[in-house]
Amino acid sequence: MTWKRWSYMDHWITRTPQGPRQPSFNRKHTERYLRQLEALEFTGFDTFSFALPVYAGLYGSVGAFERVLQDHGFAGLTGVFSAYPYATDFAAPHRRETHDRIVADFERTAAAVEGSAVENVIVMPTNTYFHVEPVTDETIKVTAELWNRVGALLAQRGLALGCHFEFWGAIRTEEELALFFEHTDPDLVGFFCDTAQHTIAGVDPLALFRRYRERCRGFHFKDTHNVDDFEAYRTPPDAELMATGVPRWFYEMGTPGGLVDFPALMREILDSGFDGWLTVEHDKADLGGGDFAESTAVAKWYIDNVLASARAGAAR
Amino acid sequence: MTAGWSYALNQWRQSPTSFVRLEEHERAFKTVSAAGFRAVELWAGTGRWSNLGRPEHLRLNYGSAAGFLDRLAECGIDAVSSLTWDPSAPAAEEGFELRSTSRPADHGAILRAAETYLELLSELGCERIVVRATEPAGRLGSGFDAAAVASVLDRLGAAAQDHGVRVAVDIDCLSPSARPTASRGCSSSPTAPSSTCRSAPRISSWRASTRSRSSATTRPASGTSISRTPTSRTRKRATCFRVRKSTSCRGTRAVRSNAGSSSSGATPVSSTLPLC
Amino acid sequence: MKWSYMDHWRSASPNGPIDQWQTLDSMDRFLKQVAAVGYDAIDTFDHRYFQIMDQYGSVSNYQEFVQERGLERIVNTFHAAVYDPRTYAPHVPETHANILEDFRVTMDRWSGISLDNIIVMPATLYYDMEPVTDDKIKTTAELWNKVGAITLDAGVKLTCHHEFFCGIQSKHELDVFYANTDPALVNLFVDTAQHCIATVDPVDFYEQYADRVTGFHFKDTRHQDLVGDYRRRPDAELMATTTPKWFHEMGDEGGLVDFEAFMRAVVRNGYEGWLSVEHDKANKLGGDHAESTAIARWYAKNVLDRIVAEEGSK
Amino acid sequence: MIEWSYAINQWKPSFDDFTRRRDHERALRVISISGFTGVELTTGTGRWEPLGNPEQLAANFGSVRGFADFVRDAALDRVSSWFYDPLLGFREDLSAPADPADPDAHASVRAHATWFASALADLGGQVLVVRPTASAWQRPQLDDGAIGTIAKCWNDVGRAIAPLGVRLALHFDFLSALRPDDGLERLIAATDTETVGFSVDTGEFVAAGLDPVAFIDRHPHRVAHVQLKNAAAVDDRDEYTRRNAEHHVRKGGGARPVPRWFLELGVAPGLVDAEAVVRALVAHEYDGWVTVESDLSPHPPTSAMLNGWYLQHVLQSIVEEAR
Repeated sequence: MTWKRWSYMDHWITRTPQGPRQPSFNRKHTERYLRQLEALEFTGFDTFSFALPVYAGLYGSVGAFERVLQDHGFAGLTGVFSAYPYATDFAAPHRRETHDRIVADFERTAAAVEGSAVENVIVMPTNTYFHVEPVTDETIKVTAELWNRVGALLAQRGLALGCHFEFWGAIRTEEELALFFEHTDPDLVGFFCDTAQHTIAGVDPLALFRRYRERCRGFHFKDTHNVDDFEAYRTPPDAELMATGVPRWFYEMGTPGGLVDFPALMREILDSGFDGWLTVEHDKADLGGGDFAESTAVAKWYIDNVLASARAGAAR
Repeated sequence: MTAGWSYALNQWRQSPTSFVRLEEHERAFKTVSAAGFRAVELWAGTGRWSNLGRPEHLRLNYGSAAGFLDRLAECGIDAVSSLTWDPSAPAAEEGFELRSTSRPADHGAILRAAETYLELLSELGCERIVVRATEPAGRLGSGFDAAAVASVLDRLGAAAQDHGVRVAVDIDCLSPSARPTASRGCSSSPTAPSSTCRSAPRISSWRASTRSRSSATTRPASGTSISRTPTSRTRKRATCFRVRKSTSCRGTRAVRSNAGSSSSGATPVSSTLPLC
Repeated sequence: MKWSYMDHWRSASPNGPIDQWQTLDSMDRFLKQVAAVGYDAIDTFDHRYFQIMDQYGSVSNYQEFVQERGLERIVNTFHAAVYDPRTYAPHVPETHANILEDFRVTMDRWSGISLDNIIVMPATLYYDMEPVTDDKIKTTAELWNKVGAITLDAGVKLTCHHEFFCGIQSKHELDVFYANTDPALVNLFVDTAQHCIATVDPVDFYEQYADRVTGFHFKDTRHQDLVGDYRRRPDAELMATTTPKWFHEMGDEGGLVDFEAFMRAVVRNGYEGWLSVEHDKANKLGGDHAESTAIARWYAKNVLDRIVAEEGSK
Repeated sequence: MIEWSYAINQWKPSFDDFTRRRDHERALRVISISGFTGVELTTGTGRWEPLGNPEQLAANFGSVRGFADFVRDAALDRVSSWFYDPLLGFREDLSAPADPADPDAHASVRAHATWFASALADLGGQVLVVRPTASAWQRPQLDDGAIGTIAKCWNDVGRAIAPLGVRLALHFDFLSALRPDDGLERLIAATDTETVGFSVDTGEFVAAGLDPVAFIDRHPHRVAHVQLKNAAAVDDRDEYTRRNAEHHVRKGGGARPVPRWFLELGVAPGLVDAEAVVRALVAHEYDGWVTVESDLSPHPPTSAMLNGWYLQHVLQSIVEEAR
């Protein structure tokens, strides 16, 4: 049995006479984008909460957009991602006074995807590190409190909350992760494992999956060539695009120099009985002359020709 | 008032993750300077990657407004000519409020939001804030209220003057407020397949300028001047280039030069043919 | 100090990247961009002769097309011959007749305009000349002395541009070559990046032969060849182990060439001629010819011109 | 049985592109994952054409078989075919361009065709796709004598390469000297039915104002190869006769200009009915390779993937229904 439930996280740039663009500016380019994913046999599609109104604008409603996805062989819209990178007076998970506003945001997001195939609501649980610093047990506990509330509201709507930890977020070390999961209800707050982000933060994603297997909701499969051993994570204004000396952190699976051991992770997943979606993500793949279409095709090639054989290892 | 030609930087922002690193800004400033422009126009934005468009992010990236001016000077740019701002565009830093210049109830929020930009502009020694008069017609529907729009623009003009800044009202091809009137050079007959400009790109003075010679100018009390020049017929496929005479050389918001560099461009291309 | 631009160019099109010779429109856009950022002229490759005849009718017509876009003229041409030990190799005497005839024909084709220099790579690819002996270099020198006489008759100086992957690239090979060439007939065209890659310091090398220098390619590199890529088969320029991109424009971070020191040397030696910028294969790794050309020109105007003024007033 | 391969030529817009091993590996993987099982090579000469001819393959992959392994490593079955353009001329052996309409060139054409065909056999390929003669602007009139000369050349080549297990397929394009005065039909009549086949390039046929489906129905037994490609325009102003038409018309777009002559399958404003072509092939029990192509694509990976989509979701079902 080779793994069939592969979803794709909605990052894409298409070329137009007006330069490289995100395809959602018109239907022609959106459907060319979906055709390319369908040609690669992705059957799940995750997007951003802020993209839902854009797709609704293009097709009339989120439901109508989901039907377009289904016309292209997708099970439907399978995941939604939300984040508050910078702290503002309106949204700062480590400040209790903003929790009501954030919970209201998630009520709107949950309503927007009602009736769709969305299983996971994936969140970056904190603002950027330097907006939370100093990171203390207290900031982690207040953050946990928020996500317990959001997890509860989502659970009532049959949605699972998954926390996805950027290397430049304010919960990143094994200790911080442990404290966070200790203070969150395993049934309401899941773990969403991004292979590159944890590797960059110096934490082994495979070990994390083993530890938090029961509450693991899904994965972002992407690779990296660098570990952040020079505190890029806490340097303003932004570590993901502006780190000194590292213009690009993320690469697709299977590139030379990749640090993540995907075959080993795949075996572990198959042994664990995990049955959710495995999501491929290519974030900022256009850097340095890169290309979303090519990276995505090459990653799916790696899945079908390398990870597929990794399965054999699992049958040992 | 320094007058002259500046270049709009918004064309470099082709996707949300592009044009963020400071070395990319530097290369754009130098390209603009090398091409003969001595000033740049900024544009309002939101989020940490709008680090040339959002005051607090600009200050964080360059230390301060003065630090940004030093950086520009090092790249051969003397001034920030203007900043474009759409009051109806939601911003994370403002809780993603949806505001409309046509709704008096939103005017307080609009003025508070403007204050953030006006403070930056005065620190930058920039004398012009280009304010989009309304949200796009598609979003506004029948809710356009000229009196309400004029009222908030007047209050913005007064607030701007306190910072040594003047408001220039920006009308673009999606605005509901552009009324089709006969205009020289552009075929205005409704049956014409598209609005075609037979003459060279028309220079119109939507934007207030110190001495708007060529157009009749009505000057409301506060420092805003809206010039009444015959407008080119704004049709869906506007093919007129409007070169803002006084402050910046910029194609219309919808038309930009091509990817990657400021000057490499595709051969004449019908806009319907995607590049793939 | 006037600057010319060596005409490497790509731009995006519905058919993918194209060069400026695709249509009159693409040539028009290219020339206007070069002129807009302040170059005074261009250099081109003389094998473009056939496209010039096809699209412009004559070399002088093409130069007029260039001048109409605000550029003074075509200053130099680069003679990019297809070297082959069997037919066209400066170190192989049996092929010299072929080479001399090629230059007679070329000088005739370009006689419609006045050129300062015809630039050549003075040797085959390194691996086609290996082992590189002093005798082979002397044979090569003899050839170029004769070519220099031919080009001088046409009023054009022959000048040698040493790619890091050609047969005459190390300091020893360069010294033997210039010791055996007639200074009246054979000149030096200093490419800052190529010498730097070949671990020959561009400033020292220029100072040593300043009186024989008739032009420069200002371009930068971020790598030196320390692994013998220069003799790599089948190719060193695009398929090297060290890097997929050897060349970068001056004025960018991470470059190895000290352009300020180089410019001081140019002024100290009283150089009067044209300075050229070249961006060979600037579009690798997401790079862009147009932007690199603007950045280099910015650097020349805002940094090097200041150096020239300072050094000149000493 | 139809096998599907993809033409590699779109990955090399300029002479200094697509030279490094990594570029080739990624292109082959994109072709494989998009649903194709073979790759078609094209002619090239010199050190910046590592896939251009047998000598360059050996120089870059140790041997021709070394390249066959490289193709299989990318999870493709093999090289399906090789497009050989005799008008190119080769630096490898310093040979001049050779036009089959010129009897003196026949020896060179035969030698080079055999050179390519034997390497192709080592690569597991089955079809040598060839450019039959020069372009129309180079040879404006092809009288029966010239057609006969061209036919003789390819009859010889067909016989020479047949023992290698390689079929010959003459490839008509919209700039070809065969376009005026029914040159293609006259060449079909003049060539040996057993050893000389034809490649139906659907995009080139439509651009030349010809109907590929009618051709397949008329000459089912002469179809040795298909290049499936969509066309965006028809050269209905005979711009193919213009001097240097390859440059000014195919690349430059001609007078209008046509921004891009060839598109991905099933993409507007395409003119080729690819479904009808495949139905015709199936009806005539075509047994061989269909090579999908998208010359001068602005974005090769996307073209391969969109064509892959069309193969998987439109054309495959037509082929399977017939079984």
